[in-house]
Amino acid sequence: MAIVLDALSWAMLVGGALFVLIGGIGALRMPDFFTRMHASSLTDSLGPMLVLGGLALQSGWSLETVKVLAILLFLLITGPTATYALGHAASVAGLKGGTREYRASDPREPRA
Amino acid sequence: MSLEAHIPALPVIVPLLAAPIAAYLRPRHLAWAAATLASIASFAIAVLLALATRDGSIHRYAMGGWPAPFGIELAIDSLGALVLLIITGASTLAIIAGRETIERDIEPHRQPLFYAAWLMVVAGLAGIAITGDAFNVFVFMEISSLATYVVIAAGSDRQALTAVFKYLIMGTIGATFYLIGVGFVYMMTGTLNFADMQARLADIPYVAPVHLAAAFIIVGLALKAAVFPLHAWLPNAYAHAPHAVTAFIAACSTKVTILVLLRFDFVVFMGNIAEHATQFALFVMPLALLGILFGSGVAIFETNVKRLLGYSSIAQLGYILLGASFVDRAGLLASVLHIFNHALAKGALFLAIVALGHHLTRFEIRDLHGIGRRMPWTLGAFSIAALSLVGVPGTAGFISKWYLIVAAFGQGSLGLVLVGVIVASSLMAVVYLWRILEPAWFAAADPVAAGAADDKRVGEAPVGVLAVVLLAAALNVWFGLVPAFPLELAGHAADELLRHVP
Amino acid sequence: MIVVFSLFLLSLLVVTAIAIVRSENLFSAVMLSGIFSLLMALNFFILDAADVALTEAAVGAGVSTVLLLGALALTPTEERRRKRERKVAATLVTVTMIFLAISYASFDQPRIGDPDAPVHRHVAPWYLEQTPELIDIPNVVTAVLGSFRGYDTLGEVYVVLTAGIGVLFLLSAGRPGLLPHRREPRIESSLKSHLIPHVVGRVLIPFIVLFGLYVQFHGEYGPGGGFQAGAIIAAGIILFALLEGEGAALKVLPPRVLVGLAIGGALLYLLVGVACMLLGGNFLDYSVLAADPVTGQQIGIILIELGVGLAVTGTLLSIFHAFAAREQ
Amino acid sequence: MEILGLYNYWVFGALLMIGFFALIARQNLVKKLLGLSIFQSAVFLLYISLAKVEGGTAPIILDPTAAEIFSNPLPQVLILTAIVVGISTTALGLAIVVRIREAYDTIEDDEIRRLDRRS
Repeated sequence: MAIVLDALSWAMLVGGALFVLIGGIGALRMPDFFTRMHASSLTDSLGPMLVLGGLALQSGWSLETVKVLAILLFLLITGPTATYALGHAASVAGLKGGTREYRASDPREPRA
Repeated sequence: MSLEAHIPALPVIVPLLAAPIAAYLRPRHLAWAAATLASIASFAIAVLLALATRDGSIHRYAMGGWPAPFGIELAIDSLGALVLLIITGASTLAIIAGRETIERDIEPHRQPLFYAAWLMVVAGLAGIAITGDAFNVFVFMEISSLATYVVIAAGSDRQALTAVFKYLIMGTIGATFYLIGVGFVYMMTGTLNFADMQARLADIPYVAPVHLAAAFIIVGLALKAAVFPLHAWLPNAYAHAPHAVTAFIAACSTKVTILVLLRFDFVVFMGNIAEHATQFALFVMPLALLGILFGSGVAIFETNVKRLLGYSSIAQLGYILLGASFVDRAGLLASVLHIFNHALAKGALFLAIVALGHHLTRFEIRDLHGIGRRMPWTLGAFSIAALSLVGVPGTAGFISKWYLIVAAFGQGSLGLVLVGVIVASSLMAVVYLWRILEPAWFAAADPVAAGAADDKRVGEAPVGVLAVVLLAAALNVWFGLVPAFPLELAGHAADELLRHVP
Repeated sequence: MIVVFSLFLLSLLVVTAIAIVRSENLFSAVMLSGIFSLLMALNFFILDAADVALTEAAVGAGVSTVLLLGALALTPTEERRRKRERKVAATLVTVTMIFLAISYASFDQPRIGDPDAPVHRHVAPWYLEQTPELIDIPNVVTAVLGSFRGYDTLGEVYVVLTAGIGVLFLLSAGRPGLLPHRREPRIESSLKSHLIPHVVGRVLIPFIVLFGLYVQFHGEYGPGGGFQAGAIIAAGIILFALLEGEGAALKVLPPRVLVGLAIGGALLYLLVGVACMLLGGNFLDYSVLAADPVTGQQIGIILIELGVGLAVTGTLLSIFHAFAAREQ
Repeated sequence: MEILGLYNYWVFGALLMIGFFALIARQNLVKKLLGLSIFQSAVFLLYISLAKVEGGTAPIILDPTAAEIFSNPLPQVLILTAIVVGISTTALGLAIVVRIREAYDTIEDDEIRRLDRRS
């Protein structure tokens, strides 16, 4: 039983790390703002879920597990909110999806 | 425990207690009154401490009751007491003399904050002067620096802001360099207490980190003390600060840093780094000489009176360092004495500027033309302080220059050159001060330049201000005729600094 | 394994620092400096400095970023490009030389983690041995901070207070009051109309403040204390101000109350010290506060940490409002 | 491995000099302040590195009788102070920058100097 749990938790840890990595690569390689955001949302949803789940399995039923779950809950609330706020701000600022150009020529915007 | 035992801690506690209260006091005159009272109280404590250290004793106080290398210890020797006296005295005189000009130049609702910041400067500088802990110096250095930036930024023209930004950058680099140096010494000794560092640095196997520490500390403190060639921030900061602030900080803030520099070099490094005395002399003496000549030279061509006096301060710091660079008793005595006497002279000059500032808005030399006819007492005080700055016999400035020249002759063949530089720069001081005084006494007022000259009623500054200015000038004469008290303190300070030098 | 990890994190610090210096857009530079602070906090954590890591994360990545953004709202956000940069070559030579000097001296320095280094043989062991006996709280950092070197911490509180007074002084120039709060500032509309951030933010604020209080009062047992708590609570209230508008936040905590908190906190600390003097001990010698010296120390530390927390919260919020209230 | 024990010192040196470079060579005042905070962070890293003991843990003694190794609490306390000093300096610097921008309408050092020379 212990071995199964250990294997499962390591699989989750490695998987989570992989998703974070993919998210990072995606944020660098995707062509425009919205697709980049789409890629990077992996790093704050699936990635931490798997990593923290793996950690919870490692620590068994203890205070640590509760803390880990609290962190997970927090991340699951704040991550999507931040993504939403970012996307909304971008669309309000006049950023158009699918192209590399901006409708508004606001010099503040980073070049895609 | 009686109150007496707590006196060493009070010079910091009193202004720290008064500062937040002053920030919250309304109306603003109450804030001024609180700041003035706290200043006077600190001055009284400083006088007590100076009297107590007259016999060369060191007064220690364990903060929190924890013994020395574990807790923070205050250690007040005669050098600390002397500098404390300068800080609190300058603060008291400047805050009394500066009330009207501050009232005029700073909006009413901001004045309580200004006075709170002023008291923070007092507390920070006093904290540096009396502590025996290297990191504690950093903390109080930051209190005084941040508060100094605030009071300088109160200056009414926009150049005050750029001057203060430059000062902030330079000052923070200096403080951080100091912190790095302390970190390296701590790395090699495991302690932060000056006395303990001195004892433990003797038996460490490696010297490269200690050399690096010495370099960082000397450069950092030199930056904060505006030692040539790291003086760039000083002239503009002095020129654009409110007059009262200039009178206060010009008298004391760079000197406090010099005190830390002397402590670190003489107490911690000299006894432990082989040849450090020679290195110190070789490094500091040329800088001191160049600083003297550069400061005086630039002052001769400067047209703004406040900036001119700022450059003169750079030259005078050169004298202080020159004395220290001899690494002997005579030199250090002259150096410490000059800390005191220069504070007297420069403080009095800038206090006179505060008084002149009641009627003048700008301080180009031509704005002062003919001012002697309308404000003879103020300009008289200015002239006496100027004589003291030059070092005319009968004034305080003469005493320290005399001791400096005597010490220089003790340097063998080099001595003649040094004396030559001192005399030459005194003559340069005559030139740049004469450029101010001659037209101020004798020229007719320049109708275009004088901002307030069209007002026919222009006369002396208010009586209170004038009294303070005259008192400062009188002190220059008094300590020129009866120099026993500062001499005694400076003698003990020199002995104490040299105690660990092999 | 942990060595490789820490080397990687340290190298990332250098990369981020270079990116900050090179970036021309100040917004991205500020964001990068927030990342820099978080990386720094991670490094501190690996180096066993939990308290410092918490402070760096709360102050460096949180409050500092908010202040920088507040200032950027009032200044240009693009660094001007020049054809010919001044001083670059000379500066590069200078910094390389100093870097080489530091590296040269490093070979004579104790290796990181060497238990025989002088720092671990003198003074520090005394703190570790005596804290359970003299003060009897688990967190030695809090014991040193609050009691053994309490005078430094007092100075630190006054540094914060000085900065607060300075910012209020500078930013109240040319306007009637210290912090005018009638006007509805421009930040008002930015988040109020956004439903999701608004709702989520409102849910989070009580937890942030609760966590701040936990950090405040748990500082004797775990990482934490007044500074961290003050920064966290201030962050929670700043979030409230962003969600509900400056005006609403200032209605809950008016400027005079904030300044009062800052001043009151600093005074509380100082007066604890003075009370020790009146009760017959040295300044800040908490042993005299109770019949039993150990209890006295604990009471003293709790009181001064409270003072620190109040002063930091009040000052940081005052600074934030001062920036937000300054119109362009 | 011996050499790796010095890596922290080199990173300290590198960060210090990157910050210093930004302070001297960059003209934008906000950039200078960012450089200043990197410069100060380098010192934090130096002190905290000193505090580390091989195999140690954070200095929180939950059980005084257990034989544990603790890292050095003193540098950590000093750096707690220094971090707060750093943010205070940054805040004050930013306030000055805001005022400079209002008075000069620019935050580039060379332009400000040009404006000053003209007046």
